[in-house]
Amino acid sequence: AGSPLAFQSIWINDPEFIGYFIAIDKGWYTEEGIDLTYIPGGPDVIPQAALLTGKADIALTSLIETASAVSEKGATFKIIGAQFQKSPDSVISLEQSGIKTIKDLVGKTVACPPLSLGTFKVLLGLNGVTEDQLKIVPYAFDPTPLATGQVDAVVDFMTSLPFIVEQTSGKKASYMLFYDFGLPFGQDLVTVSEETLKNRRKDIVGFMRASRKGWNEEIAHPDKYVKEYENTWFKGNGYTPEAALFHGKVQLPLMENPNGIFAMDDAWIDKNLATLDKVGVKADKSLFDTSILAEL
Amino acid sequence: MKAPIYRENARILFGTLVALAVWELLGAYTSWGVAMFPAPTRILAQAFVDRELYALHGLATLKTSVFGFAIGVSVAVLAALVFCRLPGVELAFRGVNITLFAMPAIVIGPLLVLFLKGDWPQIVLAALMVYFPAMSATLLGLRTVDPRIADLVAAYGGGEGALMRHVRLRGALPDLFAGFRVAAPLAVLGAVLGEFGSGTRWGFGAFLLSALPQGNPARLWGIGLAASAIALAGYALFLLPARRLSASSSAVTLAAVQPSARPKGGASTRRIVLTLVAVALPFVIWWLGVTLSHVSPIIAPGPGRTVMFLIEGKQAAAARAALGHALGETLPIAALGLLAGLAFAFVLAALTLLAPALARGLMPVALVAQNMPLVAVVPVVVLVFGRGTASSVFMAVLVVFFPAYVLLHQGFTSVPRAASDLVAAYGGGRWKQLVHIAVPWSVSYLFAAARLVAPQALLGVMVAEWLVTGVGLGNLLNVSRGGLNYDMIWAGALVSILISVAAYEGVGLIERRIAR
Amino acid sequence: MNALPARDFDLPPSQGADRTVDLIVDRAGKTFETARGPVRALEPIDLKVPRGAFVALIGPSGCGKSTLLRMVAGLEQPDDGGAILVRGKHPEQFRKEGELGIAFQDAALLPWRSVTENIFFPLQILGRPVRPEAARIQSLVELVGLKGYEAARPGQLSGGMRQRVAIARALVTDPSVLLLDEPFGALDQILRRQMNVELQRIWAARQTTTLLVTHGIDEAVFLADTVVVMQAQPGRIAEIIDVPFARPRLPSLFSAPEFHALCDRLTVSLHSEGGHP
Amino acid sequence: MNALPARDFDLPPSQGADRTVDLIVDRAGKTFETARGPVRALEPIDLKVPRGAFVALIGPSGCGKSTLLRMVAGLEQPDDGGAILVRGKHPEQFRKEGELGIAFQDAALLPWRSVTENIFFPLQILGRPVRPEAARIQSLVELVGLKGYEAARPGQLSGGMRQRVAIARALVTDPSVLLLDEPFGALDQILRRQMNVELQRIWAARQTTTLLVTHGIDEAVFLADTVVVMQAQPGRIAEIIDVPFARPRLPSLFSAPEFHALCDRLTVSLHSEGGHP
Ligand SMILES: Nc1ncnc2c1ncn2[C@@H]1O[C@H](COP(=O)(O)OP(=O)(O)OP(=O)(O)O)[C@@H](O)[C@H]1O
Ligand SMILES: Nc1ncnc2c1ncn2[C@@H]1O[C@H](COP(=O)(O)OP(=O)(O)OP(=O)(O)O)[C@@H](O)[C@H]1O
Ligand SMILES: O=C([O-])O
Ligand SMILES: [Mg+2]
Ligand SMILES: [Mg+2]
Repeated sequence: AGSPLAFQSIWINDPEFIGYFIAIDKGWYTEEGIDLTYIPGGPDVIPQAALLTGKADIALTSLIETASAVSEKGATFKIIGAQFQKSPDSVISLEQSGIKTIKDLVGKTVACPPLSLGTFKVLLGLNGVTEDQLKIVPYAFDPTPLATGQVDAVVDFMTSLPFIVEQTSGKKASYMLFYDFGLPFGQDLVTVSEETLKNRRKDIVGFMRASRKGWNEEIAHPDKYVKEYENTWFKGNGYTPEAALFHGKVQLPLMENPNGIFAMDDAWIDKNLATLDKVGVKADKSLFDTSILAEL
Repeated sequence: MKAPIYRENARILFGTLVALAVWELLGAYTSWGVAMFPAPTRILAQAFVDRELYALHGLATLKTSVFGFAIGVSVAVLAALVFCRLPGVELAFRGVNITLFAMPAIVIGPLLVLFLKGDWPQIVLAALMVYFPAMSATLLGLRTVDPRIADLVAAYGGGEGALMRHVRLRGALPDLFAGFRVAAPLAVLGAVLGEFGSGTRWGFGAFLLSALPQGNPARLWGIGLAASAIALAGYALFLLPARRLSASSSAVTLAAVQPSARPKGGASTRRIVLTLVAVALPFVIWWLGVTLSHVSPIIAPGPGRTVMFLIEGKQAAAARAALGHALGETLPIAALGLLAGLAFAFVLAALTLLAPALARGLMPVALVAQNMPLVAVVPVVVLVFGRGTASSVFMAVLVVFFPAYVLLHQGFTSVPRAASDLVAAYGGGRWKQLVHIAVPWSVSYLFAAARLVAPQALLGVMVAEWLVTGVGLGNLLNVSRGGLNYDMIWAGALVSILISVAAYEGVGLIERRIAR
Repeated sequence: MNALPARDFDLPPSQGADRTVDLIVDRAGKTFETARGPVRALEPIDLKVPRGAFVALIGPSGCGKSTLLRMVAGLEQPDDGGAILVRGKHPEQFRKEGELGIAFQDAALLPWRSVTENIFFPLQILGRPVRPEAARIQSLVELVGLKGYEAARPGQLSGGMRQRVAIARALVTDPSVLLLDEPFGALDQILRRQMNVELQRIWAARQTTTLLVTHGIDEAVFLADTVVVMQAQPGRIAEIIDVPFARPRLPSLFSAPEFHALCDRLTVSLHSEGGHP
Repeated sequence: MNALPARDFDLPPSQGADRTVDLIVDRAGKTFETARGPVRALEPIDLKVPRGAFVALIGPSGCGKSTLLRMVAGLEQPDDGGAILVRGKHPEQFRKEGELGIAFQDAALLPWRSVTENIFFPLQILGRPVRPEAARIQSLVELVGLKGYEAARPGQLSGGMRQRVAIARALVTDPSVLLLDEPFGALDQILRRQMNVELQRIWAARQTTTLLVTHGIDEAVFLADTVVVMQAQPGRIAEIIDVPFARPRLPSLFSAPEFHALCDRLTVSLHSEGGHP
């Protein structure tokens, strides 16, 4: 057996993490000398916390939370790769509502997860909309309010919701990426503690190499693995096969980078730092460590 | 005598069928019905399609609930035995007890996930939800002893040991089963909540989480109803022995002195010392836990750091303001929810006396509502109550009424025959039985119920704030968690626990006043 | 003195004929279902009690006296085929009229209520105002010798005091049908005699139809127009005996030879058959 | 017949001198604290009962008979300055030895236990094995006439039957000190006489020191060596009267003229002072 490495994911098993599943099934982590434990995420799972307690060695995290943990709480996290170049965070609405820009949200009701509220408000501000110009209500994973018109828009990943709304209500849905409306940042950032980075460099490099290989395999054969995993990795996760296929395909453009999956080039890092600045989180380049990517 | 029961059952059956038919029509032919309130046939059809998944998830939830229940209830019964024998220990542990129960799931869930592996986070969550109600009911039962019997045991030189062995244990059985009836659905609720949060792959909670974004209300309702069914089965399992026991456990004649559940108050200095211990103990355990587990203080600050967070430094004022503001929104609603929930529980318990058929008809509905995973009912709650105070109160009522109902009902069923005969002989109907006998007889149960659900009300409102209204303490804790602001989470938990303790003690104070 | 067979007759012929029948017990038996099988507490019995009659029930322990009383109060249903009518009504209906007074074998006081509150409890059940009756309630308290204990709780009373509260409670509604189940069992003889005399006075004043269960043969003879002697296993009426003494009966009757003779006659009847095993 | 002043004497001189004193009541009074202020249930009283004596307590309702019995059982503490010793021990200690038998005024059965189980309950409290006593327990069931009801629950018994269970329970430990608080109050006269005779037999067989509270003057005279007459308000001992009749006493004694004379003498004593208000 290889050296044990615990990987804390950020959500339950769905196509968002298919690259890792492929790498596990193909034995690519083992080939790198790693005995990988994959830990799914969920609403109660705070990946950064798993790093802090040592439950996980490596985790997928979100930018703002990780950065503020570093600057405000003194955590020693390093972001060593970005699964999503562009975060799937979006404002999603029915096409029939005619919402095409953030400005169009004025006078509307928007359901936003409390966790994204701060970021969403910054997004509004950047687009010249003030909080009192619209009504914000909590959103809890459920597309029904949007489909039934209880709300005009929701803040969520665009990886499955637009498809599902269309499937269930027959109404076309469209989305606006935060990334495209003044708040560019990545998502599912591969994060480790400084200590792990120092002590387990070889395993981390191996992890990244195998994971990239997994994602490349997915990109080379879209649909293939989503279908294959319907009854293994995805079993019981509630997705319809069609929704899973949609998800698998729609996310890839947000991930791809000429320098390979997980790449973090300087321009991208600057954009992320600028976003952090806009939401009021102090951070600098040292939050990111590109040396692992360089070794792949 | 037999015919009316047949007729009553027929009426219940008829009522159920009518309700189902109305549901079917609404679910199939209204637009919001189709979207949020699917018809029973559609739910069944979806469940049939999903049958394999139901088996997988259902078994996981069943296993988790059963383990959680078994652990929670075992600890509860043991603790109740100890507390009954040593009332001082109960007083000293009161802070810990209430803390365990009042700890917001939003706080405890992520912690359990961090420290426990496999199914244990959800098992422990289920056990935690079970412990306090089961302990309270068992303790109530153990303490309630017919004074005549206590005299008899004393006269034969029997001490507390003999009284416990021969009288308290057997006498407590009906209340113990009442505790189990509260606990069984709570174990399922805890398991589902745990599965929902912990990232586990199996269990109705996980099924629900993954089904939520899929816009398939028939599946959501199916999952909710299936989880309710497990809870209902647990409830029913402990109803049957309880029925038989109650009949043989209440005294035939009325003792001149009402059996009381209140332990004799010891010396007041001792009480004061023990109360201080009660307050200090949770902090000591907190401190020890944090110190011994070497968790990063970012996630688990000790009591010192948390208190400092609220009183020292430049962010303290802001933190206090945020907390204060959130509490201002949460507390009035929690108080309202508590009163409304108790009132509802009382009405339902009263109906078991006033209109047993109606109560029996309502019971399954109430049980299903109580056990529907809250996340699953959110869309309908929003539809019916909007996103304001009404929703929060409703959610609080939902979590409050059931334990209160079971305890009250237990009190009502323990009325000695002689007392009800007296009312009947003067032509007094059910209403008079309720007002003049059942209620005064059950005062200790009423107060036990109020004490038990006071922390629950706060939790219910916090869940509503988290999922529905986006204000108040529930929202503050949720948002803080996202920002990894564990200082605020612990501070919020601390404050909400202190409030729960205050509510618990407040009810106790009123009880002592009334009993003089 | 007039012994009759146990079935089908009216009571009490001695007090003048064609009075309205207040209580009809018509082939009313009682079988309790228990885990050990059915227990026949009472064979089907017949009994007619005219308005204003005073009937005493005596019989060995377990012969069904309380069961009969409870059936008259509508607290137990007679077995199929039996019926009980009080003033032409079913007991459940009759008791609603507030014309019934009852004292159980067991005092059955509500422990959370004071003496006075226990006494006026039936008024509350009947939905009658309590305030206007304050003076009458106080006189009942005094009648049963509990002056000074108005505010005491049952737990602070002696056994006999509790029983006296139950007697006062049975009288508080000014009932026209009075059911008393060994109301004087816990009283000393002096008090018992006093209460006997008081009861006779109250009964005479309102001609209250009264059913009194008692173990005191002398008490039965002193108070009753008719003594119903019951036997056990199975519970049944063995004999019904008229008491011919003129009213009002004075305490001196207790030492009259004809009084003792009747008591002895009753003792014999009690002993006669199926007494104790 | 031998009336003595109420204080400072040994009982019963009639039964032979210098017997060990089993029970010493030494200036034991009882004041209950209530919301309405202190209630003096019993003045400080003195009483000495020799081993094997049978003492009957009679007196008006509320005079403190039950309170005295409860003090002897250690269920109430005498007021400061008073003390009670049973066989030289404090009641709390003595009762642990399992030499005490007690029947309360109220039967106080465990509702979930059968007749038999209620009867052997004291054995369990004392930690004694029940099995070996099965035959004796059954004979107690029969003694109190409850054969066939061994498995019945209290809720299925008549009032008198419940009281008989309590009597059997008081006897199950084969006590050497027996406290009985109106144990026959709910029994009919025949059964009562039977039980009187049985009680005498049991007492005689073991020379059980017995304290019997009763309202039956005849019962007291039939059974007791000494009758303690109490008075109420305040509760106190009014007179102590020896009963000179030879043992064993036969039921025929009930009709003996000297028996009636003594009963009348006691009735007078009861009436004499501070009886009922
Ligand atoms: N727990 C108590 N609190 C207050 N007063 C009490 C209490 N127990 C008894 N008393 C009072 O003490 C007095 C004596 O009561 P006790 O029960 O000893 O009478 P008793 O002689 O047994 O009467 P009875 O023949 O009616 O049973 C009564 O006046 C009663 O009110
Ligand atoms: N609820 C019950 N269930 C079963 N059996 C019962 C029930 N109530 C009474 N019995 C039985 O019915 C018989 C008559 O009981 P009841 O109480 O009427 O007797 P009683 O004449 O009042 O006796 P006592 O003088 O002892 O009070 C008894 O054998 C008793 O065991
Ligand atoms: O006991 C019941 O909750 O019905
Ligand atoms: Mg009876
Ligand atoms: Mg007494």
